[in-house]
Amino acid sequence: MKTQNHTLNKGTDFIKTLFKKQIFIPIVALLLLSIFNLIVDPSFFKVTYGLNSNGDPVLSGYLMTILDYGSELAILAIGMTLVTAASGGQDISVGAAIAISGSVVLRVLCGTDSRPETLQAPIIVAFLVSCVVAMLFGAFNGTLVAYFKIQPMVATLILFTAGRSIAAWINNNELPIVSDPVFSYFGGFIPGLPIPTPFFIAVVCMIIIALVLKFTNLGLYSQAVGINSKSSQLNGLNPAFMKFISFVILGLCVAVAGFIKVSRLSSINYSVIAKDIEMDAILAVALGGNSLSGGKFSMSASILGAYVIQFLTTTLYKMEVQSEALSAYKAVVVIILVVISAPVVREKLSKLFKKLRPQQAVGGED
Amino acid sequence: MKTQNHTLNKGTDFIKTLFKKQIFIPIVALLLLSIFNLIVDPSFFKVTYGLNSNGDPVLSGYLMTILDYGSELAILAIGMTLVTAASGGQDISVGAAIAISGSVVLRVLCGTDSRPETLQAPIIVAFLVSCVVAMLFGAFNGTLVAYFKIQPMVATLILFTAGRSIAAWINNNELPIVSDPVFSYFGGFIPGLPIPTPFFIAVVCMIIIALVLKFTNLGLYSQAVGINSKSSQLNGLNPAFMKFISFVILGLCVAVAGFIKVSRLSSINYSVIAKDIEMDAILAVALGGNSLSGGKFSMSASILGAYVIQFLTTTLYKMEVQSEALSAYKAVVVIILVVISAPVVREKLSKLFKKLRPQQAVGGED
Amino acid sequence: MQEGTVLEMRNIYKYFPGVKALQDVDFTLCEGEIHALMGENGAGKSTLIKVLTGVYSKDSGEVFLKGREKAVNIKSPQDAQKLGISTVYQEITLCPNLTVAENLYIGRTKGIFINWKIVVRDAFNLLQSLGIPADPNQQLSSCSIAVQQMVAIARAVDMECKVLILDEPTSSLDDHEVAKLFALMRELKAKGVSIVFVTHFLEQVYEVCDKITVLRDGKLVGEYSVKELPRVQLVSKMLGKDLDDLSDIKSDSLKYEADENIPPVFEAEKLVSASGIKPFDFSIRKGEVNGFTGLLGSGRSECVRAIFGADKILGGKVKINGREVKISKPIDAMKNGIGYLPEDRKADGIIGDLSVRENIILALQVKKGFFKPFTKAQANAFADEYIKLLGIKTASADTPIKSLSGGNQQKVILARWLLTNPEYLILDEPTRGIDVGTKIDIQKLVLKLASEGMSITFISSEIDEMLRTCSRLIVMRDRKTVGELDGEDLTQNMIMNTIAGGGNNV
Amino acid sequence: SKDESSSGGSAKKDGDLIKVGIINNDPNESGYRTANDKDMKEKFTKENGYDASFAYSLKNEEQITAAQQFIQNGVEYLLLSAADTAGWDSVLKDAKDAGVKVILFDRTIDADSSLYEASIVSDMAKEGEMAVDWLKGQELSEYNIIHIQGTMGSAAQKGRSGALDDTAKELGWNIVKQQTAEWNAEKAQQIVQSVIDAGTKFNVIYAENDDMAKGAVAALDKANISHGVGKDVIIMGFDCNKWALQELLAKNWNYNGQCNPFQASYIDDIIKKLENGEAIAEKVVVMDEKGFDAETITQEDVDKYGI
Ligand SMILES: Nc1ncnc2c1ncn2[C@@H]1O[C@H](COP(=O)(O)OP(=O)(O)OP(=O)(O)O)[C@@H](O)[C@H]1O
Ligand SMILES: Nc1ncnc2c1ncn2[C@@H]1O[C@H](COP(=O)(O)OP(=O)(O)OP(=O)(O)O)[C@@H](O)[C@H]1O
Ligand SMILES: [Mg+2]
Ligand SMILES: [Mg+2]
Repeated sequence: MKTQNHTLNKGTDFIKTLFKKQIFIPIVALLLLSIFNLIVDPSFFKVTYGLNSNGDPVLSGYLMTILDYGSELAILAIGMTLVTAASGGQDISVGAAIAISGSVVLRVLCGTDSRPETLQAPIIVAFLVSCVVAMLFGAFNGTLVAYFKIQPMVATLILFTAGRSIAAWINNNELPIVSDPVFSYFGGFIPGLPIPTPFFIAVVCMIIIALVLKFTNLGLYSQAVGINSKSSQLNGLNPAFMKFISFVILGLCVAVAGFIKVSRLSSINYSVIAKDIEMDAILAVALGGNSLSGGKFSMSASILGAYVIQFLTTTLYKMEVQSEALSAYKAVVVIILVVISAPVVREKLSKLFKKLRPQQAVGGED
Repeated sequence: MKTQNHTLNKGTDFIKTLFKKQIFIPIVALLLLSIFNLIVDPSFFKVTYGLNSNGDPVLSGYLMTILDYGSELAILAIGMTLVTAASGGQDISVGAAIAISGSVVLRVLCGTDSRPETLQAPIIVAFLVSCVVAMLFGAFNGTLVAYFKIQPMVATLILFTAGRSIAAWINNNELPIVSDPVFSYFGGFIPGLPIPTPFFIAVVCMIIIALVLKFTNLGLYSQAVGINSKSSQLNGLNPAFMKFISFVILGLCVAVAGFIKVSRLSSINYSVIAKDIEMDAILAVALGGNSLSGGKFSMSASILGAYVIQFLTTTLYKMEVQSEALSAYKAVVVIILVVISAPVVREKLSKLFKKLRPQQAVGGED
Repeated sequence: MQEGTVLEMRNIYKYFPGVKALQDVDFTLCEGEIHALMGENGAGKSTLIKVLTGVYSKDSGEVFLKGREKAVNIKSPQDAQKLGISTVYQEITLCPNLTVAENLYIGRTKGIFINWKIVVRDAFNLLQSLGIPADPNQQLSSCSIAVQQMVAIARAVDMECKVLILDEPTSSLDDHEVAKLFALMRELKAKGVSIVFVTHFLEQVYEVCDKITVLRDGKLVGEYSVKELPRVQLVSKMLGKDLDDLSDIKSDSLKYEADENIPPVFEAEKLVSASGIKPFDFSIRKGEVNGFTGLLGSGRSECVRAIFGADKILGGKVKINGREVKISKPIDAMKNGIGYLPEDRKADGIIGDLSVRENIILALQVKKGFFKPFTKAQANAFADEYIKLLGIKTASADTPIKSLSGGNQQKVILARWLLTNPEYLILDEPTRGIDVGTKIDIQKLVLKLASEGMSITFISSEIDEMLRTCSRLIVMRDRKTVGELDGEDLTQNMIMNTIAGGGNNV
Repeated sequence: SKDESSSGGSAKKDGDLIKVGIINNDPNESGYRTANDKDMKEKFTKENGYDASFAYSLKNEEQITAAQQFIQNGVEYLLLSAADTAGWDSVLKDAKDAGVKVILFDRTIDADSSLYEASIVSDMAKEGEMAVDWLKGQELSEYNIIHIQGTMGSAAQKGRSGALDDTAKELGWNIVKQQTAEWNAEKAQQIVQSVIDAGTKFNVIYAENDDMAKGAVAALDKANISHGVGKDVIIMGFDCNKWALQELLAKNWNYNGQCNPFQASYIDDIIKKLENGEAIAEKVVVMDEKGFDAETITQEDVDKYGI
């Protein structure tokens, strides 16, 4: 009896824990979207193997598109989650900051000539310079938030509005185009590898953040600061510094995302590159079940949230939704997902589940 | 000795209290902007009296422009302050909601004909209908926030993205134009009155909200709910309902602002009407020294904040700021103002002030 | 600095707007001693500690530490920690959304790299060794206040420190826990750790402390050796006046004679709430003072929350004055003349940013209704009346309640409910963190109100206090009522027996 | 068309309907775009022999994604009004590989011209020149111009601003204010209001679209400044919205430049030719565009050219 109960409870417990876990939310969202697509058109899930215009093998299909285009968002979601946790607010300047760091990459690669024959600097140098620049801008936001105690949305507004002008200024308002094929690998495919490179980059970022969260106090500290900055100060933390550093880390994420973005087109358009991406990044954090007012977070839920958003976008494209309403549809679906996963509703669901198996549940408490 | 000290203390106290009062922030901002304008070009403050094209007397000049164009913002700031206080978040859909309610006004006035000779309904009816519609949309946002516990920025995102399409749909994508001159009074001048009507409307709104705050517990309740929703529930309040109602009130403010906006041009452009006004409204609340994470608020500071923002906008237009950078400049100035008025800096200032008059300060406490 | 001194604070001044919290205060702590810091609510004890640990910057004065020539400048709690000063602050300063283990180690793990497995294991051992009934992986907010307090203490004592500061650590602990804490303190003392101990419980001072420093109104009254300062004198030093004898306040208080034929003011049958409490019956008559007693976590608070409708009610019947009513949320209870002072003052009681005045009138205002706000004059009158009545120390009625001292915040919340003049008042740990003088005042007040016909449920972790005020006690264990004691049975022994399960009054 | 997404290739399925994928900007963006979209929707119907799918976005990336989708779905023609000039190379190459023919409308892109069959565009610079020539023809004693620009960097803004900038420099016209209102009437109103408040003299308002002209006029009306034919201030607008042409007819405004949104028939012609195997004479087709003067405009013009 005991042992039998045990295994039963394991299942019950697992689902119970899942109900409580944050990652439940994006998982349910993903399931719902998948089911929807399965019903409407199962070919959504078909992945085909073929050769691209250069004769290299590539995987293609909607799923690949999601992994590909969702990657920048996933990378941004990492930083945005930390900023949200520590500062209790969001950075609305990430789109503009991507424009800046992308512009820096092109500037370093192209030098003063906007359409150079050869690269003026190694790609890695360009990337590193853009990292430094993006982190400096992150530090600027972070200083306003952490040391001047300005609310994040207001503080980052400055870069949000000024960023794209700065990006244009970096390249003298010109539109540099990089012709080096290697540069385009980062936003496309590395010859021989059939998986889109942005996804690789995103995976690398995820591994790094996972290691950082596992082996350092970053996660704990930023949550503590976000939950109660006063008490965490009394406990010997430095809340201002934690907030500051979270913006710097977001800066790094921005640099990576910006690098992918410019590599995709080998060029840049200052006014539209990564437009509205801040909204998607914030949504990813929210869809991950994280409170936008800071505190506890789940990084994996945020990242999954980012891919769910891309999944949704791709689905909507595929559905040929009355397109002017696309973003409205997107918002509606996100809201529905968030409602379904709202604590109130989740509790109800969890109770319902309990009721369905009253015996086991009671037995489990013995 | 005592009496002498007394008068001195009064001054000291007054300034001390001012330092602590929230309204200090927008007042300082206003002073700084005024000083700047005085130095650059004192004619900024010139108000002239003249006759307009209909031969009616009007006052004109930059100051009038500020009172005129700042009014929608001031009206919105009223609702936004309440929403911020009660829910600890902001409604980012006000611009889109203005498009909707403006569209409703025109729809009622014009009927199915987009360019009618005569009005199809009295203006007051159109206004009331738009109030109802805007409050319904407010209630929609409020329900998501209060009862489904979705974070305000995410919840209002839905209307933010869908609103302008809804607005266009209300008028079958047509652009109605009202030719009745009376309708344009609300966004212009009432014949005989030299002060812009929007300012009158704003003043009426301010009086109403002042009365409401005085003769009901709206202020106390929404602050209590915003500060500590758990303990206010134990004191018999209904936090969810307070949040809900604050969104409905914001809906009403949106209707009034939308009415003025469509009256200004006697027409509407769905995609640009009241564009980015949500940002300005949020800034007004922040500039009023209110915490964007809810709780205590000062309505007068918010309203003054709204006019300060318009002051700034007008100043920038006047300065012929490199036009694409206008909003960036605006953000920079707002940030500077907020930094100057940040608690950290304010404390420093207040300490400095104390040091300058150490005798009186100590004496004053005897 | 003298030989054997670990810490010395000299001529400390600290002003808050409108409050002179500390004026010319000296404090000396010697090696291996337990030093009590005593004073009324708002005397400046917590402020002195916060100045010492760098939470507040002092306006003037100097702090010396052993082994340092010059005065040290402690700018932040981190600095203090680094200098070997470990602190448990009065308001629990842990993060409710983090787990117990995380709370135990946050801010004090060395280096940037950590291994969570080891941390959890260490946490488990630490909790075990101190006998704290909590799981390292449990979320802190799901622990009762007492456990939270124990966790905070565990965290502080686990640090390698030379000076340990405990600001009212025992305010929500019961005797058992207190005994454990004292054993621990003695152990540390033997190791040479110096301890600063703030409390309002005189017995505790005489039990463990070596020296006492008394503050009054932000000024130093003096430093005394425990042996040389009898209780009565200590109290008079704290209050600045003599206090009538504490004992026997019950016997000479008036007794309201309830008519047995009138139905109880409040009666609950098989009441059960979503918090997990077992269905219970309960009733209280007009003018009666009764109480719930039991160990920590026995469900006392949950019972009264159910009565007030603060938790979701799942079943049961409620009668007020014999008439059946439905109480599903606090406002229903309030409308039926019930008042409830919650135990967790910070989370459930105060509305931090609002002024003292607004906090006082809030409940009455809500009862009165949305469209009938009090005028400024009325609100001021109410606030002033109760500030005076309870001796609330505040710069003005406009001061935000969060800047009051802990005890004074408690008084404000008490004032809030007294103001509503309820027929039935529930007080969950109303004297927590309240100084001796006021505590007696509150007990007297309770009895006086009862004699005027108010029914009161009084919950306290101090059995003494319960015995003094209550005429009937309901004993709880494991979220069940397990007994009821009244009349002759109301003795310390009997209660302890029943709590422990030996009682026969089930 | 949804269920064919897996079929690939360019095989015809729906009888002899020609499968086209149309990628456009958001029709809510402006009256111009609304008219343009309406025109496309009216032309590319089943009755006219087309099976059309539409996708809208103001974002290049989303447009590119949509293009990839259309290619996957096996359209025969891809009609494209790009949000952005750059970034189209690879997707157009893919289109070429898949045998999809690309026709650009309204906007050109920065890609090799072998990647598309034709490009149907407005010549914004020419529109600007026509307007500025008309202004020159007014022979005012002095020119004090308020220049209200569209969103900076857009083709329309560049073309229309360029012409005015050049001529102003050349002839010494005085531009008293040059600022972007981002196609927004309210902003235009504030810009003009600010000039009025400053007391600066002006006699021409050159607004780069009708909405902004309307905002400018609202500010003038408020301040008792007459405008229109024979009045104090000349009002110039672009796009030929019906209501704007009516203002012209009423002589409240002076000039309106057309920006022809009706590209569908041009595209239709080209597709017909391609289907018949004919060659396209010119890769870049510039549409005819007019400018209207308040003195000469007629009701027929309003009905015919108003959008
Ligand atoms: N942050 C603050 N702002 C303003 N006044 C303060 C602040 N903190 C404390 N005070 C005031 O300083 C005085 C001393 O408070 P403190 O907290 O030190 O008292 P305490 O002796 O610890 O009292 P208790 O026994 O109630 O905890 C009180 O009058 C209190 O109102
Ligand atoms: N929100 C909650 N979530 C989970 N468990 C809770 C919650 N609140 C209380 N509990 C648990 O319920 C039990 C009873 O708590 P309750 O506060 O009623 O005890 P108590 O007798 O009042 O003790 P105390 O002296 O600590 O106040 C405790 O074990 C506590 O951990
Ligand atoms: Mg204290
Ligand atoms: Mg309790």
